[in-house]
Amino acid sequence: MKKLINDPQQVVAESVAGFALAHSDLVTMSQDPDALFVSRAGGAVPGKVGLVSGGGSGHEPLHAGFVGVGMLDAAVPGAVFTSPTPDPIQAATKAADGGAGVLHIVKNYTGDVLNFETAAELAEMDDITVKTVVVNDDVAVQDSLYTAGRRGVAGTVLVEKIAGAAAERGDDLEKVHEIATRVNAGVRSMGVALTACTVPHAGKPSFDLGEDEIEIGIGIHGEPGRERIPAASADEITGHLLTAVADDLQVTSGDKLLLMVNGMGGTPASELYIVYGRARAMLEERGATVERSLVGNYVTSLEMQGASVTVLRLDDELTDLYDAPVVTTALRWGA
Amino acid sequence: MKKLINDPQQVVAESVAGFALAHSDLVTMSQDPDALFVSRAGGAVPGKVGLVSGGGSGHEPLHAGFVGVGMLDAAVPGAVFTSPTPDPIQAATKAADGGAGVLHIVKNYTGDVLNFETAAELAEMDDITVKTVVVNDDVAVQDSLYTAGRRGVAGTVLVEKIAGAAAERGDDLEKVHEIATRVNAGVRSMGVALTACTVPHAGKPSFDLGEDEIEIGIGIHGEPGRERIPAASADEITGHLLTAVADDLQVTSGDKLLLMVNGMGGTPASELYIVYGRARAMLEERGATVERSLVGNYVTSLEMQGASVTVLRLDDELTDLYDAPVVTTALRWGA
Amino acid sequence: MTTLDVTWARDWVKASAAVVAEHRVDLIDLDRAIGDGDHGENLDRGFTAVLRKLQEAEPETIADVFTLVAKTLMSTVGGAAGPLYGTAYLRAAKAADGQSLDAAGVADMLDAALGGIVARGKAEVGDKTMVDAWSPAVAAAKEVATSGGSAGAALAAAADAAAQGALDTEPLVARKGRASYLGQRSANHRDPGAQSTALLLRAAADVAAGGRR
Amino acid sequence: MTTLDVTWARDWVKASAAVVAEHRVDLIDLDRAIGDGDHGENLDRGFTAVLRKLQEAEPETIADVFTLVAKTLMSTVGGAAGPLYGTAYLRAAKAADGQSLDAAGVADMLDAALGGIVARGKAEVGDKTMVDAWSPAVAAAKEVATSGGSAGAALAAAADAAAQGALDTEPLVARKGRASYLGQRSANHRDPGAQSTALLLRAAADVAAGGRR
Ligand SMILES: Nc1ncnc2c1ncn2[C@@H]1O[C@H](COP(=O)(O)OP(=O)(O)O)[C@@H](O)[C@H]1O
Ligand SMILES: Nc1ncnc2c1ncn2[C@@H]1O[C@H](COP(=O)(O)OP(=O)(O)O)[C@@H](O)[C@H]1O
Ligand SMILES: [Mg+2]
Ligand SMILES: [Mg+2]
Ligand SMILES: [Mg+2]
Ligand SMILES: [Mg+2]
Repeated sequence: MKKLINDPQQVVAESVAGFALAHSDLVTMSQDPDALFVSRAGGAVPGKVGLVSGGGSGHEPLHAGFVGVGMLDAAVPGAVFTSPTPDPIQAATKAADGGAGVLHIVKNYTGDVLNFETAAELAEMDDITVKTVVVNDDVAVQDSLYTAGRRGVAGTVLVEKIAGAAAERGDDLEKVHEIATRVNAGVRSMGVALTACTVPHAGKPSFDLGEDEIEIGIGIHGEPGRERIPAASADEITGHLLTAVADDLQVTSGDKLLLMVNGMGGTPASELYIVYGRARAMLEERGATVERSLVGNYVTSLEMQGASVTVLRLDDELTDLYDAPVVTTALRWGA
Repeated sequence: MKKLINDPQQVVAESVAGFALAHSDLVTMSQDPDALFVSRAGGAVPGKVGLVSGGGSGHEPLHAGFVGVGMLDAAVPGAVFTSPTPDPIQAATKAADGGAGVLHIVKNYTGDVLNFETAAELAEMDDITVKTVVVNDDVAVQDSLYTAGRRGVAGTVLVEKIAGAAAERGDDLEKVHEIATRVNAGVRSMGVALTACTVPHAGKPSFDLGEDEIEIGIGIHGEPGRERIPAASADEITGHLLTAVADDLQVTSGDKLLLMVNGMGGTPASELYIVYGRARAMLEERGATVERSLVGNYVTSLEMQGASVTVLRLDDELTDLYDAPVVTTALRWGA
Repeated sequence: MTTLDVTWARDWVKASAAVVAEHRVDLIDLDRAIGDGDHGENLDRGFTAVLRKLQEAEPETIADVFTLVAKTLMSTVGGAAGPLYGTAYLRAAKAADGQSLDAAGVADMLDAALGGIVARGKAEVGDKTMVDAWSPAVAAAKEVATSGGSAGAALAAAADAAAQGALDTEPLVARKGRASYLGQRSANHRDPGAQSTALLLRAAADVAAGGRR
Repeated sequence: MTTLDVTWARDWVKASAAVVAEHRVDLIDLDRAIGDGDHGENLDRGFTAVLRKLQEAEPETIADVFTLVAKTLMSTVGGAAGPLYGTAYLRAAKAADGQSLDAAGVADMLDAALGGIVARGKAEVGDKTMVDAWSPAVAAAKEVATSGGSAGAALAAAADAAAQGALDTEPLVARKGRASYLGQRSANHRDPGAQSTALLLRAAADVAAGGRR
């Protein structure tokens, strides 16, 4: 394991500190190291619904990279690939509350759901109204009442962006929650890994993959995927991912879509654009149009090589909210 | 070699095509595949000095990611790690010319310099005035009259950003060239590789590095570095890089600086921020202040793991130009 | 010993920290195979904090010891295991409100812990989670209590049953937690949370038997 | 053969394309060691294009053949080698303006090519570049011409000298091109451009001797 780190136990603390220093115009870091979170510079916006997200670290820029005007009010980084505990979530919720309540945006993992649940209870005791949206866009996982259900992956960024814009334009908690739920209902993702990643404190790759194998249906925590197949061309791999996503979303002729190709951290941008080109052609073959595009490293798994494909069905309101100004370190336009 | 590609020979063509599709609001791609370049959507701006850069591919987002308002007018991607030939550079120069002449921003490699030189001659035959700035910020390489001199690396982004802002505010070619030269004179960089990268058509890693070794003073083309040392902590490695950079730039108390920590493509953002934190502390120990910061993957070497540290000495004019609006796919603010 | 007191509770916590540190890498490896490779790290971080807190606080009752463990795990572990173990110890604290525990008290305490885990995680036996270790452990302790055995014997039986339960998770296909994402591929691996449960209950029994402190 | 005509020139180009394709990986490996690993790929891309152009254009003079090579390499190779080889062939075309080349003509042609490389790249002998192969090649061809040898003999001598020159780059520390960034670490490796020069001149001699076409 070769990494640009010092103490494996201090990776999150040191990197969040560097992040906060580098972007002090946009964010501030909490002072209490036992309740680490990142929030908007300037604090909660009075009267605006606050947006809080968080989860295990190692997915940067998710979530701290999306703190700022038009998106999140606070982000809570846990240990690498481990959901944060309730205390910092509670503290972040307090910091994000402008009096209009707070939306928790939670990726659907048992740990994240349980810890945010407890934090929400604690926040209610502070008289903060909390609503929660649980993002579950990963079609690699069979959804069922009897399982933990689908995971939340790259679609989370779109929930955060669009709900963030709704809050910014003044929607109330009810409406912001409705918008977030709508985005989650219309977004699907699936990923592939060409290599595993190595969690600093584990010191070993999260799984072993042969030189000629890839994992289809990977999560974002270095979990193995749905199936292991022989290495294939970008077009073939994209075919697997896009077909699963578009089938599940029932993409049909006339649909207006947002296409996101997300890098897992170690894949060159050039490769993401090759995937994008193929995915877009496949959507157009179905008669849909790609109205908005997002290509880059947004929800990563440390240095994993691989990518995920996300498709969101747009309507006019969602498109307007997506286009609305956003000023964060990782997503920035219109202002 | 596992990559998200189809035909190794088509990597550049396919990925540039995907890029142009995904960002058709900002850029357009040339139609002639033998003269491939990316230019601003909307074409040359009449009366504005045009900025053209280019070089081997594999460094994305450099250069095409910096095409747009306030930065480049056109970018010319060569084969992976191979400077483009004169024809597409000439064509891009023509496309970028708004009647006020064109600045070529060239990284100091023999191939880049020679091909841009020829292209400039060809452009002059089309009655376009061309001036050239050769970027050479890499302190890993000894500068001398008798060698090829220092390489151009991550500092190129700052030259492109700041000269681009000068052109956008209406400076003439003479002045834009002067600004670009000033930035180049005040910027220094040095990099480290934890792993090599693999050029698609070569199919093998660009060099072999043991599990406990790192390369200090790496270039951006998978070239081996100045020295190979045992793997070390982020603080130690940052110490090597920052000391070399700051010594060469003669950073002293009271200096106002821009600090850039650039990822080589395969390094998690969290690690870049750890490096940033240490580099910043070291600059502050010298009595300098870090006024602006840029952290991320800007000048990469495919999927190489590693980072580079860049320091630019700021003055008021350069700071204003750096802060000026920029609307490109990779750098965007103020508009 | 026929009953267990606060000394046992404190020693169990110390032994838990030791056993988790010792098996940190094993638990990480189990979690790497069908999860995200952090279970050993998470529990180690948690019990290291618990140990520190225990020294500072010196709790005087079994309930206070368990409450301290609950709160500390809840606020330091994160992930799925943090809230689940946290709730388990919290419910155990409520159940163990006297000065000492006999076999029936042990069984009630374990049953309460299991109830907390199920309340939070909604897993059933056979879902390939820590419930598959806790559930037989509770049954075994109850049996000892019914047949008039000692508190130590109840813990020993619970530990044995939990170990067997952890082993029995191997063929299962996970339906809860992170391993459920793997579907069929989760079979032929032991569940890390069931394994850590077995380790913790073994430590409890060992300490009760005077073997480990 | 005492003189060389356009057929030789055309065959040399074909043989060059073949030899470059054959040694593509060797040249990549040399360039991986002290450069960026693209020299074999660059030349292969270039000569593949040259071959296609040659079939379309059917040039009728040596000069036209070389001009076609020059322009095609210039517009397809890129990197350092593209402009350097491009200029070399352009100057060679200017020097070879008759219908045929004798030994003196060969020496002049090679000398012109070298002149072009130096004009663009400013390297001197000993800088560990292709100049270290071209320079002894020119001297050897001149010697054959002075002593009354054939054009083929001049090329053979040039090829031998270039091969030796390429070999002699191994101990050198690079002062020009990408290898110069390595400083001392560039020693003990052969320069890829010197090696490709040796291969191309060997092909020229082989074709002249009737051995390769
Ligand atoms: N719904 C659940 N009910 C009971 N136990 C669960 C549940 N989900 C997960 N677990 C347990 O948690 C363990 C994983 O813990 P850990 O690795 O620390 O958390 P995470 O899965 O968040 O990384 C699993 O091995 C399993 O025993
Ligand atoms: N200034 C120079 N003069 C002469 N030859 C040079 C010079 N710079 C580089 N070369 C030659 O070019 C070769 C490298 O070519 P190539 O790998 O195709 O280009 P690049 O270095 O741009 O990747 C070197 O091996 C060397 O022989
Ligand atoms: Mg986890
Ligand atoms: Mg090259
Ligand atoms: Mg885990
Ligand atoms: Mg090369």
